[in-house]
Amino acid sequence: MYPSNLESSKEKTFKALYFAAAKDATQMTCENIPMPNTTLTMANLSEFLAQRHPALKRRQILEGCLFTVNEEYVDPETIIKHGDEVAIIPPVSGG
Amino acid sequence: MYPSNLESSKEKTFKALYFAAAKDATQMTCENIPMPNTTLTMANLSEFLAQRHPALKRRQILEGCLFTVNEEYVDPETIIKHGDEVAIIPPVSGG
Amino acid sequence: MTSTRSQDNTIHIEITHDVIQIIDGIEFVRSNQAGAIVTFLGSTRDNFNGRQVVRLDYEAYEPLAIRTLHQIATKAKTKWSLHGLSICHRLGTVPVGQDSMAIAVSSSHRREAWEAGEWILEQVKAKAEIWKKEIYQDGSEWKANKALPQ
Amino acid sequence: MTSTRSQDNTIHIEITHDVIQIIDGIEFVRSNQAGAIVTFLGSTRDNFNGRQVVRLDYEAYEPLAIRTLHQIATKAKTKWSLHGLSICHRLGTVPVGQDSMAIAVSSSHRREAWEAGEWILEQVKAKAEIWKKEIYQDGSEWKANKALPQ
Repeated sequence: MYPSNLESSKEKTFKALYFAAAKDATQMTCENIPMPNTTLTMANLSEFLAQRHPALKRRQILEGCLFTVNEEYVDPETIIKHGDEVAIIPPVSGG
Repeated sequence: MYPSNLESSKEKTFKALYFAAAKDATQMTCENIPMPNTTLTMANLSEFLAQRHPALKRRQILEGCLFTVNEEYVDPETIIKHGDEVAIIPPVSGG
Repeated sequence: MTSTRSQDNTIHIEITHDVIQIIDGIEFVRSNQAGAIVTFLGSTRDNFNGRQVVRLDYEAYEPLAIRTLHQIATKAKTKWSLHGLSICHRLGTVPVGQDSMAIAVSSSHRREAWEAGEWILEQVKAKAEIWKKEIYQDGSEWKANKALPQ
Repeated sequence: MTSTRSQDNTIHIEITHDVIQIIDGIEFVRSNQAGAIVTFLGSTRDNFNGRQVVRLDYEAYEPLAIRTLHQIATKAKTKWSLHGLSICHRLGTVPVGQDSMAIAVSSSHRREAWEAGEWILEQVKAKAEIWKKEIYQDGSEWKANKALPQ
Protein backbone atom coordinates (compact mmCIF):
# COMPACT_ATOMS: atom_id res chain seq x y z
CA MET A 1 0.00 0.00 0.00
CA TYR A 2 1.63 3.29 -1.07
CA PRO A 3 1.22 6.25 1.30
CA SER A 4 -1.10 8.54 -0.55
CA ASN A 5 1.06 11.63 -0.16
CA LEU A 6 4.64 12.46 -1.06
CA GLU A 7 6.31 11.88 2.33
CA SER A 8 9.04 9.25 2.27
CA SER A 9 7.66 5.72 2.45
CA LYS A 10 9.68 5.04 5.65
CA GLU A 11 7.84 7.76 7.52
CA LYS A 12 5.14 6.69 9.98
CA THR A 13 1.69 8.25 9.44
CA PHE A 14 -1.92 7.78 10.41
CA LYS A 15 -5.00 8.69 8.44
CA ALA A 16 -7.50 11.24 9.74
CA LEU A 17 -11.05 11.45 8.33
CA TYR A 18 -13.05 14.67 8.70
CA PHE A 19 -16.84 14.90 8.39
CA ALA A 20 -19.44 17.69 8.40
CA ALA A 21 -18.27 20.75 10.37
CA ALA A 22 -14.79 19.23 10.91
CA LYS A 23 -14.45 18.79 7.14
CA ASP A 24 -15.48 22.41 6.56
CA ALA A 25 -13.03 23.66 9.19
CA THR A 26 -10.06 21.69 7.86
CA GLN A 27 -11.09 22.13 4.24
CA MET A 28 -10.35 18.44 3.68
CA THR A 29 -12.14 15.12 3.94
CA CYS A 30 -9.02 13.22 4.99
CA GLU A 31 -5.27 13.54 5.34
CA ASN A 32 -2.25 11.42 6.14
CA ILE A 33 -0.63 12.86 9.25
CA PRO A 34 2.98 12.09 10.21
CA MET A 35 3.17 10.41 13.60
CA PRO A 36 4.40 12.91 16.21
CA ASN A 37 7.48 11.96 18.27
CA THR A 38 5.47 11.91 21.53
CA THR A 39 2.90 9.14 21.98
CA LEU A 40 -0.46 10.15 20.57
CA THR A 41 -3.45 8.80 22.45
CA MET A 42 -7.17 9.40 21.91
CA ALA A 43 -7.01 11.63 25.02
CA ASN A 44 -4.60 14.14 23.50
CA LEU A 45 -5.78 13.74 19.90
CA SER A 46 -8.08 16.79 20.14
CA GLU A 47 -5.28 19.04 21.24
CA PHE A 48 -3.03 17.66 18.52
CA LEU A 49 -5.63 18.28 15.81
CA ALA A 50 -6.49 21.74 17.17
CA GLN A 51 -2.88 22.82 16.76
CA ARG A 52 -2.75 21.34 13.29
CA HIS A 53 -6.02 23.02 12.22
CA PRO A 54 -6.67 26.22 14.24
CA ALA A 55 -10.12 26.52 12.64
CA LEU A 56 -11.16 23.38 14.52
CA LYS A 57 -10.31 25.20 17.75
CA ARG A 58 -11.70 28.59 16.67
CA ARG A 59 -15.05 27.06 15.75
CA GLN A 60 -15.08 24.89 18.87
CA ILE A 61 -15.78 21.79 16.81
CA LEU A 62 -13.74 19.16 18.59
CA GLU A 63 -15.53 19.57 21.93
CA GLY A 64 -18.67 17.98 20.46
CA CYS A 65 -16.86 15.23 18.55
CA LEU A 66 -16.45 11.53 19.15
CA PHE A 67 -13.46 9.71 17.70
CA THR A 68 -12.96 6.24 16.25
CA VAL A 69 -9.81 4.29 15.50
CA ASN A 70 -10.20 1.78 12.68
CA GLU A 71 -13.98 2.20 12.85
CA GLU A 72 -14.16 1.46 16.56
CA TYR A 73 -15.08 3.80 19.41
CA VAL A 74 -12.11 3.24 21.73
CA ASP A 75 -10.99 4.23 25.25
CA PRO A 76 -9.11 7.50 25.80
CA GLU A 77 -5.87 5.63 26.59
CA THR A 78 -5.85 3.94 23.17
CA ILE A 79 -2.58 4.77 21.40
CA ILE A 80 -2.73 5.78 17.74
CA LYS A 81 -0.17 3.90 15.67
CA HIS A 82 1.14 3.82 12.12
CA GLY A 83 -1.51 3.01 9.53
CA ASP A 84 -4.46 3.62 11.85
CA GLU A 85 -7.59 5.28 10.46
CA VAL A 86 -8.85 7.88 12.89
CA ALA A 87 -12.26 9.49 12.26
CA ILE A 88 -13.48 12.73 13.75
CA ILE A 89 -17.22 12.29 14.38
CA PRO A 90 -19.16 15.55 14.97
CA PRO A 91 -22.66 15.31 16.52
CA VAL A 92 -24.69 13.25 14.03
CA SER A 93 -27.82 14.41 12.19
CA GLY A 94 -29.09 11.50 10.16
CA GLY A 95 -32.74 10.67 9.49
CA MET B 1 -89.80 4.35 -5.67
CA TYR B 2 -91.35 0.89 -6.06
CA PRO B 3 -91.25 -1.36 -2.98
CA SER B 4 -88.74 -4.02 -3.85
CA ASN B 5 -91.01 -6.95 -3.00
CA LEU B 6 -94.44 -8.08 -4.11
CA GLU B 7 -96.57 -6.71 -1.25
CA SER B 8 -99.23 -4.27 -2.38
CA SER B 9 -97.86 -0.81 -3.03
CA LYS B 10 -100.21 0.70 -0.38
CA GLU B 11 -98.66 -1.40 2.39
CA LYS B 12 -96.24 0.38 4.72
CA THR B 13 -92.76 -1.21 5.11
CA PHE B 14 -89.29 -0.40 6.33
CA LYS B 15 -86.02 -1.82 5.11
CA ALA B 16 -83.75 -3.83 7.39
CA LEU B 17 -80.07 -4.38 6.53
CA TYR B 18 -78.18 -7.31 8.09
CA PHE B 19 -74.38 -7.57 8.30
CA ALA B 20 -71.86 -10.19 9.44
CA ALA B 21 -73.31 -12.55 12.07
CA ALA B 22 -76.80 -11.00 11.70
CA LYS B 23 -76.67 -11.68 7.98
CA ASP B 24 -75.66 -15.32 8.61
CA ALA B 25 -78.43 -15.77 11.18
CA THR B 26 -81.19 -14.33 8.97
CA GLN B 27 -79.73 -15.81 5.81
CA MET B 28 -80.33 -12.46 4.10
CA THR B 29 -78.53 -9.18 3.58
CA CYS B 30 -81.71 -7.11 3.64
CA GLU B 31 -85.49 -7.34 3.59
CA ASN B 32 -88.55 -5.15 3.39
CA ILE B 33 -90.55 -5.65 6.57
CA PRO B 34 -94.24 -4.71 6.81
CA MET B 35 -94.78 -2.10 9.51
CA PRO B 36 -96.39 -3.72 12.58
CA ASN B 37 -99.68 -2.28 13.87
CA THR B 38 -98.09 -1.20 17.18
CA THR B 39 -95.53 1.62 17.12
CA LEU B 40 -92.04 0.32 16.47
CA THR B 41 -89.24 2.19 18.22
CA MET B 42 -85.51 1.53 18.33
CA ALA B 43 -86.07 0.31 21.91
CA ASN B 44 -88.34 -2.56 20.91
CA LEU B 45 -86.74 -3.24 17.54
CA SER B 46 -84.53 -6.04 18.94
CA GLU B 47 -87.49 -7.93 20.32
CA PHE B 48 -89.38 -7.44 17.05
CA LEU B 49 -86.47 -8.79 14.98
CA ALA B 50 -85.85 -11.68 17.40
CA GLN B 51 -89.42 -12.89 16.88
CA ARG B 52 -89.09 -12.51 13.14
CA HIS B 53 -85.75 -14.37 13.03
CA PRO B 54 -85.39 -16.81 15.97
CA ALA B 55 -81.76 -17.53 14.95
CA LEU B 56 -80.92 -13.95 15.94
CA LYS B 57 -82.18 -14.74 19.42
CA ARG B 58 -80.74 -18.27 19.58
CA ARG B 59 -77.27 -17.01 18.65
CA GLN B 60 -77.60 -14.03 20.97
CA ILE B 61 -76.59 -11.67 18.19
CA LEU B 62 -78.78 -8.66 18.84
CA GLU B 63 -77.37 -8.05 22.36
CA GLY B 64 -74.06 -6.92 20.88
CA CYS B 65 -75.58 -4.89 18.06
CA LEU B 66 -76.00 -1.18 17.47
CA PHE B 67 -78.76 0.08 15.20
CA THR B 68 -79.01 2.95 12.74
CA VAL B 69 -82.01 4.56 11.07
CA ASN B 70 -81.23 6.12 7.69
CA GLU B 71 -77.51 5.82 8.44
CA GLU B 72 -77.76 7.62 11.77
CA TYR B 73 -77.24 6.25 15.26
CA VAL B 74 -80.44 7.41 16.94
CA ASP B 75 -82.01 7.49 20.42
CA PRO B 76 -84.01 4.52 21.66
CA GLU B 77 -87.26 6.49 21.46
CA THR B 78 -86.86 7.09 17.75
CA ILE B 79 -89.90 5.72 15.92
CA ILE B 80 -89.35 3.66 12.77
CA LYS B 81 -91.61 4.78 9.95
CA HIS B 82 -92.48 3.81 6.43
CA GLY B 83 -89.53 3.89 4.05
CA ASP B 84 -86.87 4.02 6.78
CA GLU B 85 -83.63 2.06 6.32
CA VAL B 86 -82.73 0.33 9.54
CA ALA B 87 -79.30 -1.33 9.83
CA ILE B 88 -78.29 -3.98 12.35
CA ILE B 89 -74.65 -3.31 13.27
CA PRO B 90 -72.85 -6.21 15.00
CA PRO B 91 -69.56 -5.46 16.82
CA VAL B 92 -67.21 -4.19 14.09
CA SER B 93 -63.90 -5.78 13.05
CA GLY B 94 -62.35 -3.61 10.41
CA GLY B 95 -58.63 -2.91 9.94
CA MET C 1 -64.77 1.52 -5.11
CA THR C 2 -66.24 4.43 -3.19
CA SER C 3 -64.06 7.27 -2.04
CA THR C 4 -64.34 10.79 -0.72
CA ARG C 5 -61.94 13.72 -0.56
CA SER C 6 -62.01 16.65 1.87
CA GLN C 7 -62.72 20.04 0.28
CA ASP C 8 -59.08 21.09 0.69
CA ASN C 9 -57.96 17.80 -0.87
CA THR C 10 -55.82 16.83 2.09
CA ILE C 11 -57.93 13.85 3.21
CA HIS C 12 -58.57 10.82 1.02
CA ILE C 13 -60.89 8.07 2.17
CA GLU C 14 -61.42 4.98 0.03
CA ILE C 15 -63.24 1.68 0.30
CA THR C 16 -62.26 -0.65 -2.52
CA HIS C 17 -62.46 -4.26 -3.65
CA ASP C 18 -59.09 -3.96 -5.39
CA VAL C 19 -55.57 -4.64 -4.15
CA ILE C 20 -54.44 -1.67 -2.03
CA GLN C 21 -51.60 0.43 -3.51
CA ILE C 22 -50.00 2.01 -0.46
CA ILE C 23 -47.75 4.13 -2.67
CA ASP C 24 -50.85 6.06 -3.78
CA GLY C 25 -51.62 6.94 -0.17
CA ILE C 26 -48.01 7.96 0.46
CA GLU C 27 -47.86 10.23 -2.59
CA PHE C 28 -51.26 11.72 -1.71
CA VAL C 29 -50.05 12.83 1.74
CA ARG C 30 -46.57 13.93 0.59
CA SER C 31 -46.00 17.67 1.00
CA ASN C 32 -43.08 20.06 0.88
CA GLN C 33 -44.01 21.16 4.40
CA ALA C 34 -44.09 17.61 5.76
CA GLY C 35 -40.90 16.17 7.21
CA ALA C 36 -42.54 12.91 8.30
CA ILE C 37 -44.77 10.36 6.60
CA VAL C 38 -45.98 7.40 8.64
CA THR C 39 -47.94 4.53 7.16
CA PHE C 40 -49.65 1.47 8.60
CA LEU C 41 -50.62 -1.62 6.63
CA GLY C 42 -52.90 -4.29 8.10
CA SER C 43 -52.34 -7.57 6.30
CA THR C 44 -53.95 -11.01 6.38
CA ARG C 45 -51.93 -13.40 8.51
CA ASP C 46 -51.82 -17.13 7.86
CA ASN C 47 -52.80 -17.98 11.43
CA PHE C 48 -54.74 -16.71 14.41
CA ASN C 49 -53.63 -18.04 17.78
CA GLY C 50 -51.99 -20.93 15.97
CA ARG C 51 -55.11 -21.84 13.94
CA GLN C 52 -54.41 -21.77 10.22
CA VAL C 53 -56.23 -18.98 8.37
CA VAL C 54 -57.02 -19.50 4.68
CA ARG C 55 -58.22 -15.97 3.94
CA LEU C 56 -60.18 -13.04 5.34
CA ASP C 57 -63.46 -11.79 3.89
CA TYR C 58 -64.51 -8.22 4.62
CA GLU C 59 -67.82 -6.47 4.21
CA ALA C 60 -69.03 -3.01 5.15
CA TYR C 61 -72.04 -0.79 5.50
CA GLU C 62 -70.29 1.33 2.89
CA PRO C 63 -72.10 4.68 3.00
CA LEU C 64 -71.85 4.80 6.80
CA ALA C 65 -68.33 3.38 6.95
CA ILE C 66 -67.06 6.02 4.51
CA ARG C 67 -68.60 8.75 6.65
CA THR C 68 -67.21 7.29 9.87
CA LEU C 69 -63.71 7.04 8.35
CA HIS C 70 -63.99 10.62 7.15
CA GLN C 71 -65.01 11.84 10.61
CA ILE C 72 -62.06 10.01 12.16
CA ALA C 73 -59.73 11.57 9.57
CA THR C 74 -61.05 15.09 10.09
CA LYS C 75 -60.64 14.80 13.86
CA ALA C 76 -57.07 13.47 13.52
CA LYS C 77 -56.08 16.14 11.01
CA THR C 78 -57.16 18.92 13.33
CA LYS C 79 -55.87 17.35 16.51
CA TRP C 80 -52.34 16.82 15.17
CA SER C 81 -52.33 19.54 12.46
CA LEU C 82 -51.46 16.96 9.85
CA HIS C 83 -50.66 17.99 6.28
CA GLY C 84 -52.26 14.97 4.63
CA LEU C 85 -54.12 11.82 5.54
CA SER C 86 -55.29 8.79 3.62
CA ILE C 87 -57.31 5.79 4.77
CA CYS C 88 -58.06 2.93 2.38
CA HIS C 89 -59.93 -0.23 3.35
CA ARG C 90 -60.35 -3.24 1.13
CA LEU C 91 -63.54 -5.36 1.03
CA GLY C 92 -64.24 -8.85 -0.25
CA THR C 93 -61.62 -11.56 -0.03
CA VAL C 94 -58.15 -10.52 1.16
CA PRO C 95 -55.74 -13.44 0.70
CA VAL C 96 -52.95 -14.23 3.15
CA GLY C 97 -50.07 -11.75 2.80
CA GLN C 98 -52.19 -9.01 1.26
CA ASP C 99 -53.40 -5.76 2.82
CA SER C 100 -56.91 -5.10 4.07
CA MET C 101 -56.20 -1.58 5.27
CA ALA C 102 -53.71 1.20 4.66
CA ILE C 103 -53.28 4.44 6.58
CA ALA C 104 -50.86 7.18 5.57
CA VAL C 105 -50.35 10.44 7.44
CA SER C 106 -47.92 13.32 6.97
CA SER C 107 -46.91 16.06 9.37
CA SER C 108 -44.18 18.63 9.83
CA HIS C 109 -42.54 16.64 12.63
CA ARG C 110 -42.38 12.94 13.37
CA ARG C 111 -44.16 12.94 16.75
CA GLU C 112 -47.50 14.05 15.28
CA ALA C 113 -47.32 11.47 12.50
CA TRP C 114 -46.67 8.59 14.95
CA GLU C 115 -49.39 9.65 17.37
CA ALA C 116 -51.99 10.38 14.70
CA GLY C 117 -51.22 7.17 12.82
CA GLU C 118 -51.74 5.01 15.88
CA TRP C 119 -54.85 6.93 17.05
CA ILE C 120 -56.48 6.66 13.60
CA LEU C 121 -55.87 2.90 13.47
CA GLU C 122 -57.51 2.34 16.87
CA GLN C 123 -60.48 4.54 15.94
CA VAL C 124 -60.97 2.73 12.63
CA LYS C 125 -60.89 -0.64 14.34
CA ALA C 126 -63.32 0.52 17.02
CA LYS C 127 -65.82 2.46 14.92
CA ALA C 128 -65.76 1.84 11.18
CA GLU C 129 -68.79 -0.21 10.14
CA ILE C 130 -66.66 -2.95 8.60
CA TRP C 131 -66.61 -6.65 9.45
CA LYS C 132 -63.95 -9.32 9.05
CA LYS C 133 -64.73 -13.02 8.64
CA GLU C 134 -61.79 -15.30 9.30
CA ILE C 135 -61.91 -18.38 7.08
CA TYR C 136 -60.18 -21.53 8.32
CA GLN C 137 -59.83 -24.86 6.57
CA ASP C 138 -62.60 -26.27 8.73
CA GLY C 139 -64.93 -23.35 9.29
CA SER C 140 -65.06 -19.60 9.70
CA GLU C 141 -65.77 -16.95 12.29
CA TRP C 142 -66.89 -13.34 12.33
CA LYS C 143 -64.38 -11.38 14.37
CA ALA C 144 -65.03 -8.52 16.74
CA ASN C 145 -62.43 -5.92 17.63
CA LYS C 146 -61.85 -5.19 21.28
CA ALA C 147 -63.68 -2.05 22.34
CA LEU C 148 -61.56 1.08 22.85
CA PRO C 149 -60.30 1.40 26.42
CA GLN C 150 -62.72 4.06 27.80
CA MET D 1 -24.95 2.07 -2.80
CA THR D 2 -23.78 -0.11 0.06
CA SER D 3 -26.12 -2.53 1.75
CA THR D 4 -26.07 -5.50 4.07
CA ARG D 5 -28.54 -8.31 4.84
CA SER D 6 -28.79 -10.38 7.99
CA GLN D 7 -27.97 -14.07 7.57
CA ASP D 8 -31.63 -15.02 7.85
CA ASN D 9 -32.50 -12.38 5.24
CA THR D 10 -34.97 -10.60 7.52
CA ILE D 11 -32.95 -7.37 7.96
CA HIS D 12 -32.00 -5.12 5.06
CA ILE D 13 -29.78 -2.10 5.61
CA GLU D 14 -28.94 0.22 2.74
CA ILE D 15 -27.11 3.49 2.24
CA THR D 16 -27.71 4.87 -1.24
CA HIS D 17 -27.31 7.98 -3.37
CA ASP D 18 -30.45 7.11 -5.33
CA VAL D 19 -34.08 8.07 -4.76
CA ILE D 20 -35.50 5.85 -2.01
CA GLN D 21 -38.18 3.35 -3.13
CA ILE D 22 -40.16 2.71 0.03
CA ILE D 23 -42.19 -0.01 -1.70
CA ASP D 24 -39.01 -2.12 -1.81
CA GLY D 25 -38.67 -1.88 1.97
CA ILE D 26 -42.35 -2.75 2.43
CA GLU D 27 -42.20 -5.79 0.18
CA PHE D 28 -38.95 -6.91 1.87
CA VAL D 29 -40.56 -7.00 5.32
CA ARG D 30 -43.90 -8.42 4.14
CA SER D 31 -44.59 -11.88 5.57
CA ASN D 32 -47.52 -14.27 5.82
CA GLN D 33 -47.02 -14.27 9.59
CA ALA D 34 -47.04 -10.45 9.82
CA GLY D 35 -50.35 -8.72 10.40
CA ALA D 36 -48.80 -5.26 10.68
CA ILE D 37 -46.34 -3.28 8.58
CA VAL D 38 -45.34 0.18 9.78
CA THR D 39 -43.17 2.52 7.74
CA PHE D 40 -41.57 5.90 8.41
CA LEU D 41 -40.31 8.28 5.76
CA GLY D 42 -38.18 11.29 6.63
CA SER D 43 -38.47 13.90 3.89
CA THR D 44 -36.80 17.25 3.13
CA ARG D 45 -39.02 20.13 4.21
CA ASP D 46 -38.99 23.50 2.48
CA ASN D 47 -38.41 25.37 5.74
CA PHE D 48 -36.88 25.06 9.16
CA ASN D 49 -38.35 27.33 11.84
CA GLY D 50 -39.69 29.52 9.05
CA ARG D 51 -36.36 29.85 7.25
CA GLN D 52 -36.62 28.66 3.67
CA VAL D 53 -34.65 25.49 2.96
CA VAL D 54 -33.41 24.92 -0.61
CA ARG D 55 -32.21 21.33 -0.13
CA LEU D 56 -30.47 18.99 2.29
CA ASP D 57 -27.07 17.43 1.67
CA TYR D 58 -26.18 14.24 3.55
CA GLU D 59 -22.87 12.53 4.07
CA ALA D 60 -21.85 9.51 6.12
CA TYR D 61 -18.92 7.55 7.45
CA GLU D 62 -20.39 4.72 5.40
CA PRO D 63 -18.69 1.59 6.71
CA LEU D 64 -19.39 2.58 10.31
CA ALA D 65 -22.89 3.92 9.64
CA ILE D 66 -23.91 0.66 7.95
CA ARG D 67 -22.69 -1.30 10.95
CA THR D 68 -24.41 1.02 13.41
CA LEU D 69 -27.70 0.75 11.50
CA HIS D 70 -27.35 -3.02 11.45
CA GLN D 71 -26.76 -3.15 15.21
CA ILE D 72 -29.85 -1.00 15.79
CA ALA D 73 -31.88 -3.29 13.52
CA THR D 74 -30.69 -6.48 15.21
CA LYS D 75 -31.54 -5.09 18.65
CA ALA D 76 -35.01 -3.98 17.52
CA LYS D 77 -35.74 -7.29 15.81
CA THR D 78 -35.02 -9.26 18.95
CA LYS D 79 -36.63 -6.84 21.36
CA TRP D 80 -39.98 -6.78 19.51
CA SER D 81 -39.72 -10.19 17.75
CA LEU D 82 -40.21 -8.50 14.40
CA HIS D 83 -40.61 -10.55 11.23
CA GLY D 84 -38.78 -8.12 8.95
CA LEU D 85 -36.98 -4.81 9.10
CA SER D 86 -35.53 -2.47 6.53
CA ILE D 87 -33.60 0.79 6.98
CA CYS D 88 -32.53 2.82 3.96
CA HIS D 89 -30.72 6.15 4.17
CA ARG D 90 -29.98 8.38 1.22
CA LEU D 91 -26.78 10.44 0.89
CA GLY D 92 -25.86 13.39 -1.27
CA THR D 93 -28.43 16.02 -2.18
CA VAL D 94 -32.03 15.31 -1.17
CA PRO D 95 -34.32 17.91 -2.75
CA VAL D 96 -37.36 19.34 -0.98
CA GLY D 97 -40.22 16.83 -0.94
CA GLN D 98 -37.99 13.79 -1.34
CA ASP D 99 -37.03 11.17 1.26
CA SER D 100 -33.71 10.96 3.05
CA MET D 101 -34.63 7.95 5.14
CA ALA D 102 -37.08 5.06 5.09
CA ILE D 103 -37.79 2.53 7.82
CA ALA D 104 -40.12 -0.44 7.38
CA VAL D 105 -40.91 -3.01 10.05
CA SER D 106 -43.32 -5.94 10.18
CA SER D 107 -44.65 -7.86 13.15
CA SER D 108 -47.46 -10.23 14.01
CA HIS D 109 -49.38 -7.52 15.88
CA ARG D 110 -49.55 -3.77 15.46
CA ARG D 111 -48.20 -2.75 18.89
CA GLU D 112 -44.72 -4.18 18.22
CA ALA D 113 -44.53 -2.54 14.81
CA TRP D 114 -45.40 0.91 16.20
CA GLU D 115 -43.01 0.67 19.13
CA ALA D 116 -40.13 -0.77 17.12
CA GLY D 117 -40.61 1.73 14.30
CA GLU D 118 -40.42 4.70 16.62
CA TRP D 119 -37.50 3.27 18.65
CA ILE D 120 -35.48 2.55 15.51
CA LEU D 121 -35.99 6.07 14.22
CA GLU D 122 -34.75 7.64 17.45
CA GLN D 123 -31.75 5.32 17.57
CA VAL D 124 -30.83 6.08 13.97
CA LYS D 125 -31.05 9.80 14.59
CA ALA D 126 -28.98 9.53 17.75
CA LYS D 127 -26.28 7.10 16.63
CA ALA D 128 -25.88 6.59 12.86
CA GLU D 129 -22.71 8.31 11.66
CA ILE D 130 -24.60 10.44 9.13
CA TRP D 131 -24.68 14.22 8.82
CA LYS D 132 -27.23 16.61 7.35
CA LYS D 133 -26.33 20.02 5.96
CA GLU D 134 -29.29 22.35 5.58
CA ILE D 135 -28.85 24.65 2.56
CA TYR D 136 -30.67 27.98 2.62
CA GLN D 137 -30.75 30.65 -0.08
CA ASP D 138 -28.23 32.66 1.88
CA GLY D 139 -26.05 30.07 3.54
CA SER D 140 -26.02 26.62 5.05
CA GLU D 141 -25.67 24.87 8.37
CA TRP D 142 -24.62 21.46 9.62
CA LYS D 143 -27.40 20.14 11.84
CA ALA D 144 -27.08 18.11 15.01
CA ASN D 145 -29.82 15.85 16.31
CA LYS D 146 -30.82 16.22 19.92
CA ALA D 147 -29.19 13.57 22.07
CA LEU D 148 -31.44 10.71 23.23
CA PRO D 149 -33.10 11.45 26.57
CA GLN D 150 -30.94 9.37 28.93
